[in-house]
Amino acid sequence: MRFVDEYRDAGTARALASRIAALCEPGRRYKFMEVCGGHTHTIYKHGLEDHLPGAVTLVHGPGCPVCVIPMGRVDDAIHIAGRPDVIMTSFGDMTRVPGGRGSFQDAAARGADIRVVYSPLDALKIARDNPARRVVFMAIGFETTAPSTAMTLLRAEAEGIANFSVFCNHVTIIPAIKAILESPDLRLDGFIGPGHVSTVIGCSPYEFIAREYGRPLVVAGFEPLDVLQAVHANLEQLAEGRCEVENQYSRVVPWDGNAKALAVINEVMELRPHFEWRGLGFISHSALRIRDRYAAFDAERIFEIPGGRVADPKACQCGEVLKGVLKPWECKVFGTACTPETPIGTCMVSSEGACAAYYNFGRFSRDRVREATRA
Amino acid sequence: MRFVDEYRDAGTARALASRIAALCEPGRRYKFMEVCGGHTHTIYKHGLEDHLPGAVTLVHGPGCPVCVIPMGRVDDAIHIAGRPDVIMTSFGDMTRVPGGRGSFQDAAARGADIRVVYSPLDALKIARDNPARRVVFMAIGFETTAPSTAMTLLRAEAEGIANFSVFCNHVTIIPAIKAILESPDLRLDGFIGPGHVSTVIGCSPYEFIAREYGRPLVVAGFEPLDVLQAVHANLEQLAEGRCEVENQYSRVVPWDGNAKALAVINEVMELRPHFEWRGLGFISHSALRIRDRYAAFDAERIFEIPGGRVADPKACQCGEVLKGVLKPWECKVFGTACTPETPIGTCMVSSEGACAAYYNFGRFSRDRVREATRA
Amino acid sequence: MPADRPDLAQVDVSGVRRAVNIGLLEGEELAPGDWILIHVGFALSKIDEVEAKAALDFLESIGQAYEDEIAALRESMIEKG
Amino acid sequence: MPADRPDLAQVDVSGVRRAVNIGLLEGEELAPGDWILIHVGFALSKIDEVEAKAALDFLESIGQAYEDEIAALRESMIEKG
Amino acid sequence: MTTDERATIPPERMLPVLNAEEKVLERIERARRRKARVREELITLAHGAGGRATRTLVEAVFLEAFRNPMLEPLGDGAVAGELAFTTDCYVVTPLFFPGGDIGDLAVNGTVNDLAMCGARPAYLSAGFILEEGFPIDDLRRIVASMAAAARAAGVAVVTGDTKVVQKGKADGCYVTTAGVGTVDPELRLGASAARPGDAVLVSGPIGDHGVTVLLARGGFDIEADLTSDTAPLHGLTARLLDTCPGRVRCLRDATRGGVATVLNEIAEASEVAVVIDEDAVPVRPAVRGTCELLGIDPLYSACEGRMVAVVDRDAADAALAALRSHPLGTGSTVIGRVADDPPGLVLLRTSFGGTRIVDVLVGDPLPRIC
Amino acid sequence: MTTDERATIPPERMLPVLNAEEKVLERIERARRRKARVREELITLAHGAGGRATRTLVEAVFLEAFRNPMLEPLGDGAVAGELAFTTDCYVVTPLFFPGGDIGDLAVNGTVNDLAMCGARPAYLSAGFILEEGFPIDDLRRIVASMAAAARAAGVAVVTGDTKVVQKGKADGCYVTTAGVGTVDPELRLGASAARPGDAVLVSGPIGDHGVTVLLARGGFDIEADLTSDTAPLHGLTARLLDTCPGRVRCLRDATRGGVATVLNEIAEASEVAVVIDEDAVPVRPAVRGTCELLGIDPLYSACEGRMVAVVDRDAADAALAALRSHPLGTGSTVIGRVADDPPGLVLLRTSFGGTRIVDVLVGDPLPRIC
Ligand code: SF4
Ligand code: SF4
Ligand SMILES: [Mg+2]
Ligand SMILES: [Mg+2]
Ligand SMILES: [Mg+2]
Ligand SMILES: [Mg+2]
Ligand SMILES: [Mg+2]
Ligand SMILES: [Mg+2]
Ligand SMILES: [Mg+2]
Ligand SMILES: [Mg+2]
Ligand SMILES: [Mg+2]
Ligand SMILES: [Mg+2]
Repeated sequence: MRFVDEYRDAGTARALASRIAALCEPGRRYKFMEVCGGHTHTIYKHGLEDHLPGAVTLVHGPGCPVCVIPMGRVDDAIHIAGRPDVIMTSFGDMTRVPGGRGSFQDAAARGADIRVVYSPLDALKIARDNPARRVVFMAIGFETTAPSTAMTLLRAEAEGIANFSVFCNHVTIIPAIKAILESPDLRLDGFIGPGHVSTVIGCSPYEFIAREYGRPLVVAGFEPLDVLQAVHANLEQLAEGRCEVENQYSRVVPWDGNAKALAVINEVMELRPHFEWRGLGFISHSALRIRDRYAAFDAERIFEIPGGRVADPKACQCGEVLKGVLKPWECKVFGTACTPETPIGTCMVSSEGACAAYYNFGRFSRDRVREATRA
Repeated sequence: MRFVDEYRDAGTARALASRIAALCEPGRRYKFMEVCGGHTHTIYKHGLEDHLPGAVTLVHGPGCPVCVIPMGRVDDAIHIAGRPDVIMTSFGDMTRVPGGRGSFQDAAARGADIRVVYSPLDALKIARDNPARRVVFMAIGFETTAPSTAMTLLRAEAEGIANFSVFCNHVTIIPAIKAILESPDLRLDGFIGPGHVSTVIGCSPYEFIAREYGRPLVVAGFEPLDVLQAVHANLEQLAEGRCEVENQYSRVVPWDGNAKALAVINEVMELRPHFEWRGLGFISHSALRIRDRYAAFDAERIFEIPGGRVADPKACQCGEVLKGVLKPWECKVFGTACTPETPIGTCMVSSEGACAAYYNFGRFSRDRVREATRA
Repeated sequence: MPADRPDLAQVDVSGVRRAVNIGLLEGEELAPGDWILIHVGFALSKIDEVEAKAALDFLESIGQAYEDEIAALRESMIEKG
Repeated sequence: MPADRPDLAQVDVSGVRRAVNIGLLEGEELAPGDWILIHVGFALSKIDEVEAKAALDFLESIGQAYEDEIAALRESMIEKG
Repeated sequence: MTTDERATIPPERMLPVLNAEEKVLERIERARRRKARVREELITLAHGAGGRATRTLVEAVFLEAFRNPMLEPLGDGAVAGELAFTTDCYVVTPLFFPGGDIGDLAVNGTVNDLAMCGARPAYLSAGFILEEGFPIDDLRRIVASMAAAARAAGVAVVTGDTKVVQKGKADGCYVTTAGVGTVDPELRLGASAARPGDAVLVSGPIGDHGVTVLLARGGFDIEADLTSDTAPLHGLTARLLDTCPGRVRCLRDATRGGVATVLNEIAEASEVAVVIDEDAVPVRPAVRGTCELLGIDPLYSACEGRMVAVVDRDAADAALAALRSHPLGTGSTVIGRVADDPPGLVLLRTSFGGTRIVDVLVGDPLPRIC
Repeated sequence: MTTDERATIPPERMLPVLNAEEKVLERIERARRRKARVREELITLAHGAGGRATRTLVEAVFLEAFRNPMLEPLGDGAVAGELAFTTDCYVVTPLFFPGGDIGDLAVNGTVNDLAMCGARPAYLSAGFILEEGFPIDDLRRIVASMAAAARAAGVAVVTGDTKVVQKGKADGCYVTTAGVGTVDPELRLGASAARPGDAVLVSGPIGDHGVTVLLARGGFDIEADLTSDTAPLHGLTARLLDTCPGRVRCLRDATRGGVATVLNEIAEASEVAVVIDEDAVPVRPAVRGTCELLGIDPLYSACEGRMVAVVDRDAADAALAALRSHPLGTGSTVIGRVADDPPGLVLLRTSFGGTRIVDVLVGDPLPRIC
């Protein structure tokens, strides 16, 4: 498959790996954060760390849109879904995300009509096909996904599909990165920048990182060679004493992003004053809500929602994992009380969540695996 | 079981049978009509004709409430039941009654929510339990059943159960008997009068039969000895040259009927100018409708109904069977095209219908059965 | 029966119980042990025990007369035989 | 694609087809054979073939250089061995 | 009524039966023997009620497509050499009812179908179709019932499968069991083996299960002191077969469609008449009372622990004694006998002294109960 | 990748793996080996998805209640002496899909479960749960498929049952088949029989059925040139067993949960590691493309005509040749091998040159497909 297979070539990976190893200063340890959950998934799915020298550690960031949804918002969505006239729609990733009183899957077992869609347009189609029901799209995601939600809402308006609405949980990436950079307990050497988000927002929004925090950031694609190349580029900058925003993913990401997508977001949504992030607490201007002029499509206004704040479970250390302070396995409940089957935290649910990715794909002793996989 | 077993005693039956045989004038043939489908059912279910001499023929009358429902009314009910917000309720007997486009059972297979109840009160309970749905009770029956429907409607009003309504198909017995008596092609020697209807209307409404048409009528209960005794009483009157209304069922039927039941009917319902009877055509003042003051509970006014007249199938001779002109087996399609499994006419559906009763219980050659059942 | 539903009576026949609406039996005194005619959940009539007994007596008398006749017939046949 | 839906394009990858909304690619000329980045049913970006080729050339050059190194290493080992 | 006291009308007072009626009846019987044909376009509840529509569906659709000598008799199970094999689906509503639940029904029902083949049940399979949202505690209860029933019947559940369907695509829990057992290959049991003169027995009061489940649904607001008769009958059949070797013609458990349906299947398959006495058919007062109230005939009400046995007339007494000596057969009676004519009909001599047909059930007077 | 070209980092540049992480992993593996316990109160779709939740439900509820030596291995079927016995419920949506329908699925699936026991399938039972309103023509089509599949597989449908449930209490038609077959009692096949060094094979491209059905549901508005791989595999297994007598350890059809689930069952039951090569696993481009688009892993996508075989390493070449010589096995490949450590894990060597776990499926990324 084009743009896939050529970026999964083991030979090129070995070549890059050897260059990466050569770039490491002996005795120095490097920590790079991949901001985006998609990168986390790629890293574990392809066993990317097998190509990294022990001196390089990848730290997982807050860029999994499912992981950052606070429990209260899940409960609100389930509350709406509990109405007999409502069909709740969302991406499959939401199915098992725990709220304070269970997940979508549990709500479905109690009788709620909750359907998985591939696209918000599919949710709109369900609304078109079920005029007697009220179809709510549980919108999640960063700037990557927000334009699609906005376009769908505009289409609903144009077609006059009055039984469609959006429960908007879109978040923005920059405030999250800022929160990480402000975190006192984390030392990072550089960033692997989110590829898909950057398609929309472009690369310039990251310049403050280089400028104000003195860290390189390399926007990267989602194939394993993309990520490996981004590590290489980070190390190269460090070796050369540079500190810049670089675009490894230039085949897809224009430096200035997608103006139309930004305009569409801006037409339909506006920044919330603040929004709670799971594990990270409230972050100012970090999320989007539907503008007044589209209130008729805003589930938050159409339906009474409890809107309560639900404290994260005591045992949960997702915040530390999302900030990259803890590796997944360092969480006290990782793999014992918290597993993909019985997730306590959100990071254990989506395959973009650091804990789930590590548990599903990476959870083993390297020594024993090297032994086992020897041909 | 009291009031059951003692009226099913074979010894007493044989004694009565011998008296009946003795009462028959040699060479004369007698035809008595049991007006009520309940009697038809009793006759076949217990093999009552085995106790009758060949000279006595029982002719089945129009008193099966299911049999007289015209196809158009079934279609109207199915039309109402087809609405997604409606739960249609009726007695089990209605399940297979054919309309122009199939039966309730077929409508259920197409998705209509149709439920069998034992009492109109059960339909009211369904309405109470399903406030978001509209529950319609398909009311059928003679004066026996009309008071129960009326009481239920009054209770719905008292409780303010606004989602309950009645699709009223109640009919009255006297116009039907008049229609039979006016029928030119039928010679009857007497009548077995309907027991349950008489509980409500009493015995005096039949007096015109004796007076104007010179035929005896004996109101009878529903156990086989009741019916046999009514045959005996008819023959006795004929033998003695009398012609009266007699009450064999005096343990249950007061001569003057049930005033409260009549009052309740009158409160809630009024005579329709005319009503179509299956096979018999339109008969004036032969059915009941809901009065204006209870219009809010009248399904006929709440719902748009097509209200069309549907011609009976060509092959159908139910009219002749209902009038007693034809014995069931004399209908051209009896038992071949028209069976309980594939009823063409309504008389083949309810176990009170003459054709169904004869097909299910009576359909065999007497000679061969006498041979088979010899001990 | 709930005290607030004087229109309901509990009927029991051969161990089969159902609440029956007795609203159509206005003016009838009903006591446990009375028999009633039930139709689609409503009591339509209270059974008149006197009439019932009279009718049954009549039927039994017929039966008895018949038995006597048959017995007589048999005896006469035995005598003949 | 229906003529009345200029915002939809049919994409086909390895025999897998789906209609994709291209309303976010305003101003981009799209022609059959172009590659696009798809996210939840929307095209987010048209792939820049020039950039793609340059990036791949770079990766391949690294790979080639490595192969050469390895080959050289092997040879030197054989020489040694 | 054991002697013929029915006809009390002196023959000279009987008028001849009309020739026309006879001819019509002949024509009807011919029509009835025509090949089964499904006329409907959609499945209705009648197709599952066990009566005529079920039979027609099975013959016209399933038998037509799968036809083979083992399937052809449409017995309770199939027999090949020493192997007996059967399956049943259980969709009873409610899942729990007085005297049992879907779990012991699913074990006993399949054990019984093997027993009716004359087999010793050995292994069961169990397939579960669960509705999303079904309480796992209810599932545990059902499975515990199955395990207890299997232990009681001496069979093991050795293989199974579980599927979950979306909320609203099932009714809590459906169970399908299949069973295999071993059978004496010399045994020739079957609905087609009845011969004129044979005695017809039932193993106890009929219709308990059907009426119990009907009332347990609650829609009729009727209460009765009744429990399901669900029980495994292989011990009873074994005792009967041991006592009367070679004299047992046919065994059928009287489930969906009741005793009437079983008798009709025997009458049709054996081309005989079956004549039963109403007075001899055991029916509990509460079953009879409920049936009177609801206008149902107990002969069509399902049993889940009663069987019909047809035995050689000379073995009738021994068979009766054998059945009565078993705890599950103490209420056994001889209810009638097999005659040669009219073939394919079941006739009932009523308590009232008359005779009527007991025909195959049409439609679904009892909503589903097994 | 057939030789070990993975580790390109000179050992001196590798820092030691943290002892703390090792300890955590040990603790986790202990937790994973704990006795299965169902925590949920309600059945969810995950319990039917074939992954961890299904396994837990089966062990904690069904095995716990029914426990016996034949059930215990939780194999594709149960084996007792020469008898093999199995059952499966089929609830696929839609009922008709490219390459097949619920009918041939219900025959082939059960034939395959017998074949995986090493048995020769002989007889099937068929139980139908039909929804009121289901088109009888659709039923005829399904039954015709079953009959054709049975003929093709050389088995007979010898017994059956039909129930009808109210509209809205099913999804058109559910089918449960059970099957019996004969098996060489000397044969010792099973998930627990794999030994370090054994070769692991698949009989062709994987995941076709799961992806086909997922797309046939229409919810994703994706089209692909794919058909279900539904096929009876007993011919293939017979050829393999004949060619490599005594050398075949385990056969599993890779249905619900896909190849990944089967390999995990083998790794757990045999207490071995299974190591497979991503490059060696055959996946059709359209399956791969759809999976990329939807974020699904083809290793978890169901097959209905593919199996996993574990054979003695010395017989690997002969086994591969035998499979490839059969029309249903032309696409067979060796995808990996069995190692001794870490026991219970399936490891994948990625095309990219890394390694990852292939764990048991959690949840239901693919809605139900068989
Ligand atoms: S293991 Fe669970 S609770 Fe701990 S950080 Fe990960 S997801 Fe959160
Ligand atoms: S046989 Fe059928 S069509 Fe003829 S009179 Fe009877 S019910 Fe009507
Ligand atoms: Mg049976
Ligand atoms: Mg069976
Ligand atoms: Mg049920
Ligand atoms: Mg059975
Ligand atoms: Mg299975
Ligand atoms: Mg299998
Ligand atoms: Mg199986
Ligand atoms: Mg389905
Ligand atoms: Mg299987
Ligand atoms: Mg059956």
